[in-house]
Amino acid sequence: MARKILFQQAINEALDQEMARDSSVIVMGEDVVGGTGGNGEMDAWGGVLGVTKGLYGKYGDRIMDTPISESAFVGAAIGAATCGLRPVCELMFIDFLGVCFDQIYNQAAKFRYMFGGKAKTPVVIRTMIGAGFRAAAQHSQCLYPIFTHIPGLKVVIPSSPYEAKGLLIQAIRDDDPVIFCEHKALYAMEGEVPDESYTIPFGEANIVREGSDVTIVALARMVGFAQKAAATLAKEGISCEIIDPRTTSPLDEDTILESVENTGRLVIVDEASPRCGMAADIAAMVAQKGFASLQAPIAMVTPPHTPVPFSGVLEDLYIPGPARIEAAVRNVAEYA
Amino acid sequence: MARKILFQQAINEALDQEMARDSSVIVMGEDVVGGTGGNGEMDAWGGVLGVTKGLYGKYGDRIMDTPISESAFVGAAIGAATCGLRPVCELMFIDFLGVCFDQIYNQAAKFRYMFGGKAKTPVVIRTMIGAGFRAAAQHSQCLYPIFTHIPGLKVVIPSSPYEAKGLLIQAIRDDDPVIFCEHKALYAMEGEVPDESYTIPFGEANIVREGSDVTIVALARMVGFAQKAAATLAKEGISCEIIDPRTTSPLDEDTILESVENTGRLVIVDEASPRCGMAADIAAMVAQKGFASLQAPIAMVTPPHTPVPFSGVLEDLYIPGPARIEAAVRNVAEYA
Amino acid sequence: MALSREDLLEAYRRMKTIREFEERVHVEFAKGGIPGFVHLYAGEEASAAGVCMNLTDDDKIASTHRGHGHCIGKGVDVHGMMAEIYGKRTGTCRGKGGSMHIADLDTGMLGANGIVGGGPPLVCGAALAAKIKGTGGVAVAFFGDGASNQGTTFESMNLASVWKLPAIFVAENNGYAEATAAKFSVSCEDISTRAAGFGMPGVTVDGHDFFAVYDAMREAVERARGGGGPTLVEVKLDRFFGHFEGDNQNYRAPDEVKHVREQKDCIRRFARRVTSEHDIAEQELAAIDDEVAKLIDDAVAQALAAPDPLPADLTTDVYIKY
Amino acid sequence: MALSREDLLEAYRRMKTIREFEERVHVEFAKGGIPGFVHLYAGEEASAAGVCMNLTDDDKIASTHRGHGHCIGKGVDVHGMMAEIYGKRTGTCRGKGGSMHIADLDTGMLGANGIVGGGPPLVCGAALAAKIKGTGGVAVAFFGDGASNQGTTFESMNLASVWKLPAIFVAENNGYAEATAAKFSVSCEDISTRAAGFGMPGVTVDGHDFFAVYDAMREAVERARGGGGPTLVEVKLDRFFGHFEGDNQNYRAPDEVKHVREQKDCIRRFARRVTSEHDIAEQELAAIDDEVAKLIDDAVAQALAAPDPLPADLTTDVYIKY
Ligand SMILES: Cc1ncc(C[n+]2csc(CCOP(=O)(O)OP(=O)(O)O)c2C)c(N)n1
Ligand SMILES: Cc1ncc(C[n+]2csc(CCOP(=O)(O)OP(=O)(O)O)c2C)c(N)n1
Ligand SMILES: [Mg+2]
Ligand SMILES: [Mg+2]
Repeated sequence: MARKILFQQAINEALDQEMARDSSVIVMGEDVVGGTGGNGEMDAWGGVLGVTKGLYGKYGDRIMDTPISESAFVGAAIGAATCGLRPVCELMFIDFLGVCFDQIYNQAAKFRYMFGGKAKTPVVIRTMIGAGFRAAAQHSQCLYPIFTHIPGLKVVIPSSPYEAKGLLIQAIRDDDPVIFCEHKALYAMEGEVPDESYTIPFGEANIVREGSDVTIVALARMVGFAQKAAATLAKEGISCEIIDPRTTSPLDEDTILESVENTGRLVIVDEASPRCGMAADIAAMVAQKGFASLQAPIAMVTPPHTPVPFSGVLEDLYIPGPARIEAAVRNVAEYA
Repeated sequence: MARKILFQQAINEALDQEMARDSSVIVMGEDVVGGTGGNGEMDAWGGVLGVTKGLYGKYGDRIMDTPISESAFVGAAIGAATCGLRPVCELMFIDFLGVCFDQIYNQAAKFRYMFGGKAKTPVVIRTMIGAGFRAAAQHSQCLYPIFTHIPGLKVVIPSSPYEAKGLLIQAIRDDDPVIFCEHKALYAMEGEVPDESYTIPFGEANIVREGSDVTIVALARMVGFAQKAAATLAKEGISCEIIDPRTTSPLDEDTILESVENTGRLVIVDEASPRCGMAADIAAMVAQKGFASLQAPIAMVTPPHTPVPFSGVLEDLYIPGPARIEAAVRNVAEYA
Repeated sequence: MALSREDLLEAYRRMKTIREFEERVHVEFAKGGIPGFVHLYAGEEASAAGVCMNLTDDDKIASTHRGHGHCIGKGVDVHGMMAEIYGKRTGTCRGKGGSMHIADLDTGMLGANGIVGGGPPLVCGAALAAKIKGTGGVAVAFFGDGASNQGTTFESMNLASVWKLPAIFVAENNGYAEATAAKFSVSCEDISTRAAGFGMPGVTVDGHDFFAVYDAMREAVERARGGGGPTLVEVKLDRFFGHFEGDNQNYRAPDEVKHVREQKDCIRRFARRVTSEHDIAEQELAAIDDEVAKLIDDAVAQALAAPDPLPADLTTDVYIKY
Repeated sequence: MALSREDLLEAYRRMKTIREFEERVHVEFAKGGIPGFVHLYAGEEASAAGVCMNLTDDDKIASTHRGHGHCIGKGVDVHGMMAEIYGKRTGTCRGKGGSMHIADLDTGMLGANGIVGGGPPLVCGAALAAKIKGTGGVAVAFFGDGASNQGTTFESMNLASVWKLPAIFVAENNGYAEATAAKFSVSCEDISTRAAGFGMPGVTVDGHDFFAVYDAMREAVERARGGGGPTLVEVKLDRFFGHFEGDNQNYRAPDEVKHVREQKDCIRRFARRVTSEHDIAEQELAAIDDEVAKLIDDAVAQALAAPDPLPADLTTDVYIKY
């Protein structure tokens, strides 16, 4: 049965159902319980924004607080995964990858290859992405292009509560290392989510809106902005098809290429930094494989090549919004 | 006066001349001296491949061995840069960025922006890139797309002894943080290098070979491979223009776009992993800004989306070589 | 080098300024005027002041996410700080950094830091620069009990020791890292125990007592300036507010904060001692209180009235030249 | 739990196998047949054997760039190893990993590692898995004096301690990290001193003495299996070869290696002791020597004759499913 719940509840529910189903699933991270070692309540926080709240009461020691030692505990999750557990490890903000990145890209991502196919590392790293919280340069980044760059990792970026739950369950059951990116500005998004357990396969894009004039590819929070823009543009007579890849590695190239075949025009909207970013990655793929379909330059709508500013007026300019998407679509639609 | 020296001598000479010229230039890294604390010779190694050999004799304590604590000493180089020195810090292999990345992308890269323009961080991080040494998955990566992704960093990738010297001197004098990538397979390359000091500005591509049919963009070791391919293709009547961007951040977009305007065809050759990689970045830029010139799909010649294998037979297949470049060029040249 | 009357009044002024600043930010945050994540330093003032009273403008400090106190202790302008916290163009960082990134290189404040453990490596560099340039300066890394478990912190202590740097590591142990108790996350009783593993002296002091902090720091600074290498100073103290603004602190015992505020207020303790032992009159302190109150009022008023950054500011200050 | 005759012979066999393996790789490398970076373990055999003789197949180890000895100590097949070092399809990792990445999960060998300090976090995970699954297993992190300064190593010791994991940290202090002396890079006399900062027992033992290593490890393993948490065991030893093959070792005193080989050979010391104190005949050891020599000959011959990986292998084994 589907009911409306928040994105963050969808995450919680996915964890809950998988922990109930499979005793090898464990959860760890900074304050994912909260209160460990103190004189107050346990499960005091359930994650810095409350996403894992309540799991401690049900699963006790299978959800564990950690010291602030990301290399050690992310590495521990990875090591435990090679030894038969299915850890879901929280890296609070993706911005913190710099203090534990080696364990992810040199260890987890490469074990299977380096060891000639003998290792299996079913670890999930859940992490918050994105701007919009006035959290400034070190707590607002997207950075998933960096993980997408690395062979051996899978990268998942849900844009709705429905996808959050289905993709997270898939991530936990998946036998490869998965980076699961949760946009903090989506936590409060409400949407229909089945109460039973279900999975969404990786590498299958979602066609969020069908259209015939311009293809928009968008991820995470940008999907909603693209929808807003598309609604406005529809009134102007421009029909947009919106594709949400949902996973950037693997990437569903076919769905994007098919759409561009129909529309001939492509706008990619991404909140990550532009250089060697996700928008560039998709643009390059289409410029290689879908060139014959293209009737206009590919447009990329991204933030500028700057850190994320603190001040609200600047941050709002930094984040690609519906207005910039509309302008980009109009541009490519008019191109002849 | 120019004479022929090796790529690694060019690096050494650049360091030597800058240390002589400016007492605020210091060098640090693991075994950049070699022998510290021991019972044998000092300057025992001069870097793991001997690149910094001899500097200790001239500059004493201005070149320093470090413990294996990349976060601490890379961070120290960065901190010292904010306090008036010009450190050149060696991260032995770029593959090790995972144990010190935070200091680079969250600290050095963002200081100036976060601090409202008040900080200056003139640090250079020298690091070895690339495959070909049978050094396997953790000592053969390119990874510069990750640095290129980060606003606030500059990324330099020389392809010849001449460029190594001029770009390194520029990097040391530059007031922004610079990642200086040295392909280990180029160290033994010989080339003409002026003995006096000179700089090569960042963001100015080098047109390595002029041509009219197909533009090839290549970096580092791939420049030589592209030249080989171009020589073969010339005999077949295909005229290639080869562009070496030399710095990926800033990127000289104009030179690439102008070339594509003339040729209408673009092949990008890069040794980095393909997803969100440098080839994708350049392809996307041209698909946005040079679309009208393009007469064929953009071709990317890169390694597959896999870690670097150990076995020589596999590694040779992994690395993009002249044969694959030729095939890609023929393909786009024939496209109609 | 006993503290003069002026020094004591200055120490009081710094502590009081921190306290007023933080209490006021707390109030303003609750009103909704202040954006982002804000971590308050109230309760820990004796540490910032006790440390920084030993430093000059040539000395450097690196701070943490909980940085306001260190800034004020090191002499950063309060008006600029308040404007920064509001994201205004007149802020210390022109509105681009916010509470977690206030830096002021002129006063030797190398920056608050959003990354736990981000500061200690930078401090090694600042200390190295002082050593190489022969300035006689020292550099101080402030970090919390939580940060004491970060690899960067350990590495930095080792590096400072092997390079014999004029660096001082100040572990502010307030018992919690977010909602996790140090009793759990730090695997030894006193963080200062770890100094032995890095061949440096380590000491634990009562952070509610300005004088204890000051004295331990004086010794450490003297050692550093004299070429004796680094020291680890653990300061045990308590925070008056939650981890960040909005934290309900249910991981603390119900009466914990009340008890701390009543029994362990470093400023009241300081005031009692200097008025009884140091020939300082209560009125002198009261006068400072008034001045500080006005200063903070004024800082808030000016911050509120200040202009936002300009749209063009979005893309400046990324590089010096690109 | 005294060692039986069989145990002693087995310990000898493992040490001798490591020695022969490494001496032979040295010779073959010089001939040019072996690609890549190769770091030899010869001289340190008593550590691998002394540690691993306390472990079962259910226990896990994580190793370093200098991993051959740990592999053999833990029971990885020597033929597979040799083929791997030659990059052959019959290698332990089908030629994709090479010397620096040999792993064999079946025998509990979680991998050599090209990243200094890469192993300790993984060992925390292996120990956690044992703890959660209640297998009674332990996990051992081998790391060098150089790696003892890596943040990951410190963090892992703290994590293992706060989670009370059945983990053991074995610091193999051979005096050098590449060309840099531990005397410089490690800021305390004994690495085991650092244990106190992580609330765990720490001990330093003579790594030229198999029995010293074995006994210290036995205690640590018992503690870990009994729920008593982690231990730091520092093993002081010497390497017979350079950091990697091709190293001229000019950072060592001119006669250092000669002295070490003559005076500090752990295998000869072991042989002397077991033949004099343990009722083991020299011929028994000689018989093992012969077997081992044949084994290594055979491993090299087979490796040389083995096929290279197939071109299609380039793109397999990246993901289980993509
Ligand atoms: C690398 C990193 N990990 C986690 C965080 C999230 N975080 C911010 S403050 C904090 C707790 C810090 O505790 P402590 O060092 O004791 O300082 P305190 O807040 O008590 O002053 C955490 C976990 C972070 N900012 N950076
Ligand atoms: C993170 C990282 N930094 C540096 C290196 C280069 N490196 C490989 S081995 C080594 C020395 C290691 O010394 P130690 O830990 O003492 O081990 P040993 O070689 O003596 O066995 C170094 C610096 C690396 N592989 N990884
Ligand atoms: Mg704390
Ligand atoms: Mg060593």
